[in-house]
Formats: sequence, structure tokens, C-alpha cells
Amino acid sequence: MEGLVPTATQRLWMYETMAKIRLYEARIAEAYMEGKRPLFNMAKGPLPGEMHLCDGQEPCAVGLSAHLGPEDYLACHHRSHAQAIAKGVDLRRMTAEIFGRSAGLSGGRGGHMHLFDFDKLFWTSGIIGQNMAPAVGAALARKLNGESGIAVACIGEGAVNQGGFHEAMNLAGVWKLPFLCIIEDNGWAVSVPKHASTAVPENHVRAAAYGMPGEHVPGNDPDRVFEAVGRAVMRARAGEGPTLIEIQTTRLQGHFMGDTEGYLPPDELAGKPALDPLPHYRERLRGDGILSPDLEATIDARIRHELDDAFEFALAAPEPEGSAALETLFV
Amino acid sequence: MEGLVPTATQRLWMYETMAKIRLYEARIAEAYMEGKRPLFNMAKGPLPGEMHLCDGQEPCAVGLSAHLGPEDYLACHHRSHAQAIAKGVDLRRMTAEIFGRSAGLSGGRGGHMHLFDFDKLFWTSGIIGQNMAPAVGAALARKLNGESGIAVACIGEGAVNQGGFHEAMNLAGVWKLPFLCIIEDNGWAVSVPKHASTAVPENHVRAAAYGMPGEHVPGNDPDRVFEAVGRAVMRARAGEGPTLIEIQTTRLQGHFMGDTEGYLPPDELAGKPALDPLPHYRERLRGDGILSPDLEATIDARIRHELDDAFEFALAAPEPEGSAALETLFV
Amino acid sequence: MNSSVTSASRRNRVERKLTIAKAINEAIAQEMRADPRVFVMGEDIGAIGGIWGHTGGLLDEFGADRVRDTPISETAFIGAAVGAANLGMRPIVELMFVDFFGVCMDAIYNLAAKSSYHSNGRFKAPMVILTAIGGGYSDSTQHSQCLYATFAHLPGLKIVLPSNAYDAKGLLTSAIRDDNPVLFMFHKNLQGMGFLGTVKTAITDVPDDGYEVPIGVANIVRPGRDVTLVGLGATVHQAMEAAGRLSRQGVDAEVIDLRSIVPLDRNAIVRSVTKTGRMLVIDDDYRNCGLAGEIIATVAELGVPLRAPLRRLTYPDIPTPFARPMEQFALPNADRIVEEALNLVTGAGK
Amino acid sequence: MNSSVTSASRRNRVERKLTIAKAINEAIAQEMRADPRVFVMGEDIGAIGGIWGHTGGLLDEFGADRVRDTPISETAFIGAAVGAANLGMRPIVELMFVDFFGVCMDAIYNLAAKSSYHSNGRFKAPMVILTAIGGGYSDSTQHSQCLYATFAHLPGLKIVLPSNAYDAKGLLTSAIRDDNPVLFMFHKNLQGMGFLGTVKTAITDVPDDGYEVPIGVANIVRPGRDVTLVGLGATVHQAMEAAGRLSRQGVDAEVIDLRSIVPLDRNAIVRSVTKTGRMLVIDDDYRNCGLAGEIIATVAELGVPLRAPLRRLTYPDIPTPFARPMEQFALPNADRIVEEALNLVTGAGK
Ligand SMILES: Cc1ncc(C[n+]2csc(CCOP(=O)(O)OP(=O)(O)O)c2C)c(N)n1
Ligand SMILES: Cc1ncc(C[n+]2csc(CCOP(=O)(O)OP(=O)(O)O)c2C)c(N)n1
Ligand SMILES: [Mg+2]
Ligand SMILES: [Mg+2]
Repeated sequence: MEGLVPTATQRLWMYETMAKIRLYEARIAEAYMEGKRPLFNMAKGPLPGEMHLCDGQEPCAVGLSAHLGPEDYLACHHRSHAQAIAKGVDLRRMTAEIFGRSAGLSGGRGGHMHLFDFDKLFWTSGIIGQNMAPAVGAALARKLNGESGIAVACIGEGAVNQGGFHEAMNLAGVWKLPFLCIIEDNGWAVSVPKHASTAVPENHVRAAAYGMPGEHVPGNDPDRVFEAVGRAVMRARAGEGPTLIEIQTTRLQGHFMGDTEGYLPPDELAGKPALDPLPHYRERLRGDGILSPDLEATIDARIRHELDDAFEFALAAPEPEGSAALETLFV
Repeated sequence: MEGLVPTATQRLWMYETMAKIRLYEARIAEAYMEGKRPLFNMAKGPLPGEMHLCDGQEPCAVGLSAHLGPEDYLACHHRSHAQAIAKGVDLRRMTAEIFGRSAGLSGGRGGHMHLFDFDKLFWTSGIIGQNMAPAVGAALARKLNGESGIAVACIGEGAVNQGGFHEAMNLAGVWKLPFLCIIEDNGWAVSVPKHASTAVPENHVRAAAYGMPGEHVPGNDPDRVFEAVGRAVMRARAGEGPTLIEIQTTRLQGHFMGDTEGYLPPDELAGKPALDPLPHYRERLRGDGILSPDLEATIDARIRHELDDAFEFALAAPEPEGSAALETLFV
Repeated sequence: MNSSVTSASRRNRVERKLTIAKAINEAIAQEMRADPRVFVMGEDIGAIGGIWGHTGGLLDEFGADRVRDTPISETAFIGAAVGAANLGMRPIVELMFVDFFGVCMDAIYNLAAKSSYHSNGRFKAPMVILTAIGGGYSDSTQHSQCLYATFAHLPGLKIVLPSNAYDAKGLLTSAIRDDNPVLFMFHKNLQGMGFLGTVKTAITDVPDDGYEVPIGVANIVRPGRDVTLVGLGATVHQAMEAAGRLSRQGVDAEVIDLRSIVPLDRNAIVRSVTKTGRMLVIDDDYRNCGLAGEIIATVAELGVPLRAPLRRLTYPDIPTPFARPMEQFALPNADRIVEEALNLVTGAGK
Repeated sequence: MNSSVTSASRRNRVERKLTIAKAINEAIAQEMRADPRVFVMGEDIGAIGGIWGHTGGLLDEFGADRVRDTPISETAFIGAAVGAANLGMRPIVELMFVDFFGVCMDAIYNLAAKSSYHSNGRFKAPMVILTAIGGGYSDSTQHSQCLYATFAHLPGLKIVLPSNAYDAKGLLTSAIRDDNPVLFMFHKNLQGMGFLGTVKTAITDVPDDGYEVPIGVANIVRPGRDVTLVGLGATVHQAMEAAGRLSRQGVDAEVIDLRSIVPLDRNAIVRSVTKTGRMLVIDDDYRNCGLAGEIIATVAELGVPLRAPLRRLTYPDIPTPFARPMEQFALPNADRIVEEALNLVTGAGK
């Protein structure tokens, strides 16, 4: 198929976004650990609660959002910083939300696991599998209104065994909706490996159960994700119905911060850094003459500037009043 | 494969059981209509509530239970008289239950949609798809205890789109349990045809999503059901894991009594009697020299005697005291 | 029960008696005509017009795009309604029996009900969930419940329950126009279906044109001095019957039709009990942590001066048995309301 | 809180202070050793011993057959537990956070809870559902709820909630041995996990050998004359702290630890309020149709003579916000208990 190979500009965007995500997570991780040493306690510090980092899964996010515009709806879950950033969610207000500030996307009501940006149609739920149906509904709305725009749901390979996945996939299939389901297969659901939870080795075979094409993307490679997603998005935009894509990726960190991954086979733990997609992609773009030392420095500076700005904004924003808790239950 | 073709004795048992089920439903239907004429009102008469008849679906029941013993657990749903009778549920106490008598299987607490016979390990739930997981759990119990016995769940083709189906199938697949899922595909879920609700034409293809074999049994034919189920039961008993079988069958009556099926295409409605599996099977057994006029008469008399006895027992049994409602919430 | 009709300033028109089912049907049709964003999804709502008769004729008038039969996938289609509502549509979805909430509660209580809150009001969920409630016709443990408190306990849904056709149309019109998710419950025994008996007093005069009955406002359907009877849906009719009988015994009961469970018109209740000094709440839902208990607690915590203890007549904490004698034993009815109310007034039950 | 320990006739032994997590772990291990029918299923309960630390060491001791990591399929594995229990097994399943009930409620409230009733006691469901509850550590709208009333409203489940390690072991032992389904809730802030702070008073002396704490019996953890403070789980500790402060202000509070939500020890509550004439229920679950309201209604409908209105201090009817100031604003705490209790005693809140 044509038009599905990323251009140099698109590859550069993917690289820069991956790098931005990685640095963003590093800064979040640092901020998160404040007040949690020497004894880790997730209730403590200026950034309390759970924290699920995306390190290693950037290719899924950039290869997807390279094809999406603001009219496309994207529903994610507990591990969604990468997807949010790639989708273009306002970094200042997202960071403020993660820090629980009143200037945050949800005024501090949601926190890291509940990032909602209506302007970018970015949406999340922390309940496994439950982001599928709203995305199908968004696709239905687009279709009913004859509007452009598709809907995408991203879920983990562990989440695929939840009933909500099945129902939503069948609905998208039988109604031939402009919908795409992306499975980010990092091989683990907290401490449970895929083979212990899933009756098939690869989930894209499940597409056949819903009368839609399924693709498997190995290698955690942004270019290949770009290509597969591109085909699916073209089909969806052309009214040819939904697609299921499973992307093989890597969770470089534990399930959430504080998870020391004692359950990982030692060789898998030791092998993690080698699986990091960021240096691999950097090398590739260097080899393809797309990245140069100068450009890398420019990108790096641009990212740092953007992140400095976002974190400064967030930390300068006031905490909400306690009584603000009572607002927005109803609109 | 050997041993899977029904013997003459087995075929006779299937025929007699089909005939018994058919007559049972006719008597239930008659009793149900008492007090509901001229104005149909399901609250009225000695047999109130909903009533889902099984006419036409007998082949699924007899082809299945021909392979099951009392140690095999069978989980059914709202339309389960046929399965109950084939599994050997006590006809007296089942009938008493349907009439809401204290001598009923559940003392009148359950009624027609909640038939539970612990002695025959027959179990039901009126919530679509929710009988799958308990059957998987029963299979797990058998496996954990190294006991003989498998577990079977029967569901309608409409129910397959419920999340509970997916989760239970995956669990049975990943744990390789002695489990069998039978889909009774009568083409309709109340008024919704299969093609309007299901993204694939045949559900047995969904077996691949759970790493198990799937079979499609066309023709609503007891012998073919017997063969397919036989293979699956052999696999399950041999520890080779679960199977999914979709049986094409026919709902000769409306969804429940009172359903006039105005939604059916006229030719489908008109074509129903021709699809009745009972005369077809009778003809076949006659042709094969298994049924003779004498034998038919004997069988008929035996059935009538058994049903007379069951209905007499049920109708002679007292109604429960109102205050019995307060019992057996906890054991 | 007709006070609201007469007050609706639609005098001189010919009376038009409708069942609740027809009133609901009309409200949906009118809102669909007025607003292209409104559409309906659910099991069997297309060709047969809904097993509860709400959507009759809609498929023909609006087509299969806006009147969508669904698979038996409540999690998917209720969740899909949230996604569609978030993008500006106004879906109406039907959960065929409230008893099925267990297969789709996350879509209801996390997706729909919390959408506004944790998006700070940005992802609105203007949708209506229609659902059938109630027993009394031998539908057994999995098809007879009310579950008011199951939904009222969890924040983020408005919940209404009409006792008659006038309120049904007006409340549903309000619900469809509301920017928040509204759970619209209807009691099977009031619905006016061909296949089930219908309490006659639920069939009332209904104006042709669209009108709203505000959500959150109870209706004093019978003023009285001696005891407040609080009901909703089917129990309003039982309370009215009981009030009639009580009046023949010299007891003047005030009857409140809650109409709305969330928001609950606590002021109306407290005002009434302040006047009568006695209250009996009639609730056909389970007793424990139920709506009746909430209403008693509301009055009790205000320290309203009382002439008798606050009481409730509820469905007990058991599943609904099939057999008629057991089910009827468990359900509230006018006889028992009369008995309990007399106890309160005479002090016999103390 | 130690009255039950001393009464357990295990004197002269060396004190052994355990967290609730360890006490639960010990109860499971001992029951698994004693009864081969007991097994455990849930997400992440194998290799890592449960994210709440209950199942540490069990995989090694009992093997993967009896300690089963599951897919993220709550409907399947809770439903499977019902099927296995029906055939005589005694499964323990974990619903990782109570907040996830929405994806599997049918398995809980229809399959497990109604199994005995509509099979007339023939298909028993002897199983335990473990689930984590509670907020206060910024886990936001979908991971911080208590939902006592959500489960208590629906008949057929016993429900317990320990406030300390002694009760945790004893209640869980009773639950595993019970022939009925038991929902065993544990409050995250009392659990004693490394990654969350733990209220110190939840860590108590726990005997080594197996013992039962009966389900349905509340514990008077502090006798008093002036006001009854009713709590459960985490709010017991807040109430005890408040009682200490109140006593310095001359107010003698009685503190009740419910321990069991279903059956609810209504007698213990009524006895206490009959003595004190005042009651404040502290409930970290939503307010509307909640447990606190039920307790108030229970006392109110009996017409117990009172010295002040019955009151409740609850979590309000909003989802749990992430940001600490908002969440802390919404949660009950000792300061607010002291304030409310003083209002009751002085009549200021009337
Ligand atoms: C219904 C439900 N069950 C369980 C959880 C707890 N939980 C959160 S993340 C997670 C693992 C998810 O694994 P996967 O889908 O593979 O995504 P990953 O974390 O690997 O990105 C679990 C079990 C939940 N949030 N919702
Ligand atoms: C969760 C749930 N949703 C809806 C229903 C209502 N309902 C009962 S039977 C039925 C149709 C079932 O169709 P199918 O599975 O094909 O079985 P059939 O009736 O054809 O035997 C529906 C929608 C239900 N009982 N449970
Ligand atoms: Mg994963
Ligand atoms: Mg069918």
C-alpha cells in the first residue's frame, strides 16, 4: 500500500515525541519520589497516589497519533501519559492535573489516572477494558453525524481478557464503525505474564471473532506501528470499518512506581535496557541521515524548554480549595 | 473418529427424549394459558410469570445429554426445559417448581427460569451469559480434585455477545479445563436476528480466539449433534481441554409465550413447521428400521404416563406458605 | 395525582388518557423530532418497539440509524452511549430489566455517572437510561427488583420514577433535555403493556405537546394532617388506596409521590412530617440501606418533633421468590399500609 | 479493641503484633492447610503474593493449582468461584479494589448471593470475596471507594470489615468456614502494606492458632455514657482518637466497632443508644442510602428515647477527587467527629 511509510518529517516528529515522553516521565518520576524516601509510601509527598509510567511504550503512542487529528477521539487507561502527549494534550494543564492543581485539566479531580482533554478528545478510564465502549460510541457519533473523525481505544494485552473488550469489539464490527483498537502488548499485566492469562499467544487473531482485520506489529518499532496504524486509519476513514492491532512493546519500568518487579525472570529484567526503543530509533534516524548532532541538540533544547514551562506552570498553580470537591458532580 | 456414531439404543433414547420434551412443553403451554384468556396477562392464572418454550431445540439437548452423566455439571439459562429433561432432572419436582409448589426443586422460589437440581448437577441463570463462568468453575473443581466429570454451558447465539462469554471462554482455554460450550443458534435473540447483533456469521470461529477447537453443526440434527458433542466430551474427559460447538437449531415458538413474532419475515414464519426436527428424526428412525409403529405406541404411552405422573404430582402438591419466602437466604 | 395536570395551564382541551408506555413513547418521539442528536439504543427496541412499548413506531419514523437494536451487550452499548454523549449526542438507552445492572454497572456508575466530575464538567454525559423495575407478577429472583438504593447510593446519576403517565412524559422530556445522565425507571405494573396488568390510576390525561416535569420535585398527591405516607412509583397507588380507606376510619393521610429519587425532595418530606408528626415510607425495594431508611434518617437527623416513631414498610431483604403466595407475602400492599398507619396513629405499634 | 483478644483465653503467651495483611495471610494459610477444598484465585495473588499482601508464601507452599493467578476477568473468576463452591470447594477470590465491582456485580449479587435462595439451599456458595476499600491516599475516583451499602443493600452476602489484625484473622477464619458467601472488605489504610501508611492501632496482637471471630457481633471498643460513636474499619480508629479527646473535654463516648455489616448487630447499637441517648455514625462511604442512614433508621423506627437527634458523619455524595485538599475535605476524621459529638452533647447543632 502507498502512503503508509512515514516521511522524514513524520519520523522526526515521532522521535522528538518519544524523547519528550521519556523525559517527561523521568521528571514525573523524580517529582513523585519527593517525600517518599527513605520509606516509600504512595500517600506521601507533593505527588501522591499511584503512578504508572510509560517508558518503553512510546512507539505505540507516536505511531498512532502521527495519524490522528483533534477530531479523532482517543480513549486510554491507567498508563496513558505517552498517548496523551502524542495526541497533543496541553502539557501544562496535564502536568498541573497530575500534581492535583486547580489549573489542571480536571481541576485536580482526576490526577494521573484520569486525564481528560476535551479540546484534544483525549479520554481515560482506570477500569480495565472499560475504555473500549466509549470509543466505540464516539465512533458511532461520528458516523451518525456524518462527521469526519474516527475513534481509537488503546488497551493493554492483559485488558483484552475483560468482557468489555469483547462486547465493544463485536459492536464495532457489526456496526462497521470507524474504530481502531490498539493493544499495547508489554507482555505483563502487573505481575502476570501474558501466557498465564491469555489462551492465545497473540491477540490480533481475536480480530477474526469480530469480522475485522487484525494485525500484529512486532519489534516495538515506531515505523512499523506507523505503517500498520496508517492502513487501519485509512480503512476507518474510508468507511471500511474497524481494525484490531496488537503492538509488541516493552514496559521498561515496573507496573507502577514502587513495583520492584521481583516476579520478573532475572534474564528478562536484565534484558530490559537492551529493549529500549528510544536509542534504537535514534540510531536508525542517524543512520538514515535524518538526525544529526545539531538537530538532536535543538530537539533536546526544545523538549527541555517545553517541559520546564509545563512543570513551572503546574507547580506555580495553586492547590484547589477543599470545598471545590463539591463542584461539577452535575453540569 | 470411532465410537461417535450413536447406537440404535442411543438414537431411540434421543427420539424418546425429544418426544417427551415436546409433549412436556405442550402441556406446560396449555397450563400456562389457563386464566390468561381472553386477555393475555402473564401475571394471571395458576402458572404466572414468563414462559420460554424449547420447541424445536430438542436436538441440542438430547445430542448433548446422551454423553453426560450425573457427575457432569450442566449450566443453562432462561430456555432450559429441554436440557433439564434430557439431563434427567426429576420431572415431578421440576414440574412442581414450574407451578410454584413447595415440593418443587426449589420449593417454588425459582420457577421456570430457575431450575436447580443438585442431584443431577443441573443449574440455570436467567441473566444472559452469566451461566458460562460457573460452568468453568465447576470444570475447575473437577480438575482440582482429580474427579471425573466435565462441565458444560449452553447459551443462545444472542448471548455470545455478552462479556461473560468471552471471559469464561478465555479462562477455560488458558486453564485447559474439561469444559464444553454449546451455542444453541436459533437465529434470534427475542426479536433481533443474528446478523444484526453478531459480527461473524458463525460463532464457532470464535473458538480460535480462545485457543480451542470450534465446531459448527448444521441441520438441527440429533445425530450430528451427538457426534460433535461426543468428540468434544472425549477430549474434555481425556484432559485435552475445552471445545466450542455452535448448533444450528430452530425456535419453533415465539421468544416467550405471548410473543406473536410480528417481527419475523413472513416466509420465515411460514417456513417454521417444515423445520421441526421431531418428524424428521422420526422419519429417519423409521427408515433406518429403528422405530416401528408398535414401538412408537409404546414410547408414546410411556411418555404420557410419565408426564401424567409428573403433572399430577405437581398439581397435587401444596402451594408454599407466604412466610416460607423468608427461608434459605443463608444455609 | 392530577393536580399537576390541571396546574399545567392546558385547560379546555379534550382529555387524552394514556398509559405510561405511550407517554414515554410520545416523549421520545417528540424529542427526536425536535433534536437530531437524540437517538435510541437497546435490545429489541427496533422492529418490536421495545418489550416495554416505548419505542413503537420510532423505527419507521426515524430509521435504523437513530433507533438501534443492539446485541445483548449492555456494557458495550451503555458505554457507547457515554462516548456518543461525550461528543454531543443525546442517547437514550434501555437496560431491559434493572436486574441486569450487574453486567454493566461500571458503564453506568463509573463511565456515565463520573464523567462530568472527573473531567471537571468537560466531558458531559447527557444521556438517559430507561429501565424496567418491579415485581408482583412472578418473575422470580432475577427479574423483579427495584434497586432504587443501588443507584441512589452512587453519586452522579439523576434518578426519576413516574407513578403516572403525565409525570412519565414530563419527567422523560426533562431527562432527555438534561445535560446529565438520568436513570429513568418505570414500574412494570404501571406501564400499561398488553401482557401485564396495569394499575388503572397510572393511566392519566397527557397533553399532546411537549412539557417538562422538573426533576427533583415531589408531588403531594393527597394533602392530610395525621400521617405522611411517602411512596414512589407503584407504592404511590397503594398509598392512595390506603389513604382512601384510612379516611373512612377517620385518619387523614398525606401522600407524597417522590417522583425523583436523586435529587430527593427532602424539603417536601420534612415539611410534611413537620405538619403530621408521623411518617410511613412505603418502598418496594430491599430494606437494608434502602431509600426508605434514607428518608427516615433525613427526618430523624433534623430532630423534627414526632408523634410516633418514623416507620418503613419495605420489601424484605430476600430475593424475590417465584411462587405467588411467597412473593405477595413479601411485597408491600394497601392492607399493610393501612395497618401500619393505624398503628402509628393509635400508638399500637410502639 | 483488645477486649476480644484478652477474652480469647490465650493468656500467658508472648504478644505477637501483626498487620492486618499478615493476619489475613495467616488465616488463609491455616485454613488451606486444614481444608483441601480451600483455594485462592485473583489477579497477582501468585508470584507477588497479592498486591495487598494476603497471599505471600502461599504459592510456594500450596502450588499454582490452589493459588491461581487469573486473567483480568473478574466476571469469569468470581463466577467460576461460585461454580466451584457449588461443587463443594471453598474458594477465596480477590476483587483487587472494590471499585471494580461494576465489571462483575452480576457474579457477586446474582450468582453468589442468590445461589442458596433460589436453589432452596441445595447449591451452596461457600466462598469468600476479599476486596480492598477506602481512600485517603489520592487514588481518585475509581480506586478509593468503600461501597458498604452497595453490597449491604442486596440480600445474600454476609459482609465483614475488620478494624484490626486480631479481628481480621478471626473474621476471615469464620468467613472461610461459613457455608455462605462472605464479602471480606479490608481498608487499605489499615492493611499494613509497605507502600501505604498504616494506622498503628490496627496492628494488634494475634494468636498463632486458628480462631473464629463470630460474624454479626459488634465490638464495644470503648464503653461510655454520653454519646455513642458507631464506626467500622478505618473510622473506628478515628472514633477512638476522637473519644480520647472528648474525654479530656468531659464527654464520655462509647465507641462501637461494627465488624460485621451483614448481619448488622442492631441490638448492640440500640442497647448503646438506649444508654447514651445520642448517636453519631461515622461512615467513610457515600452518604445517600448508606449504612449510616440505615443505622439511624434502625434506632429511629424503634422510637428509642433520645437526648439529641441521631446524626451521621459520612463521605459526601461525590466521587473521590484526586487532589489531597479536596479528598481530605471530603473524608471523615477525628476533628470532625469531636466537633459533631460536642454539638450533640451541648445541643449546639440542633
Ligand atoms: C476491572 C479492573 N480489574 C483490575 C484492575 C487493576 N489493574 C490495573 S492495571 C492492571 C494490569 C493491566 O495490564 P495490561 O492491560 O496489560 O496493561 P499494562 O499495565 O501492562 O499497561 C490491573 C490488573 C483494574 N484497574 N480494573
Ligand atoms: C444480561 C441480560 N440481558 C438481557 C436479557 C433479556 N433476554 C432474555 S433472553 C434474551 C434473548 C436471548 O437470546 P439467545 O441468547 O439467542 O437465546 P434464545 O432466547 O434465542 O434461546 C434476552 C435479550 C437477560 N436476561 N440478561
Ligand atoms: Mg500489559
Ligand atoms: Mg437465540
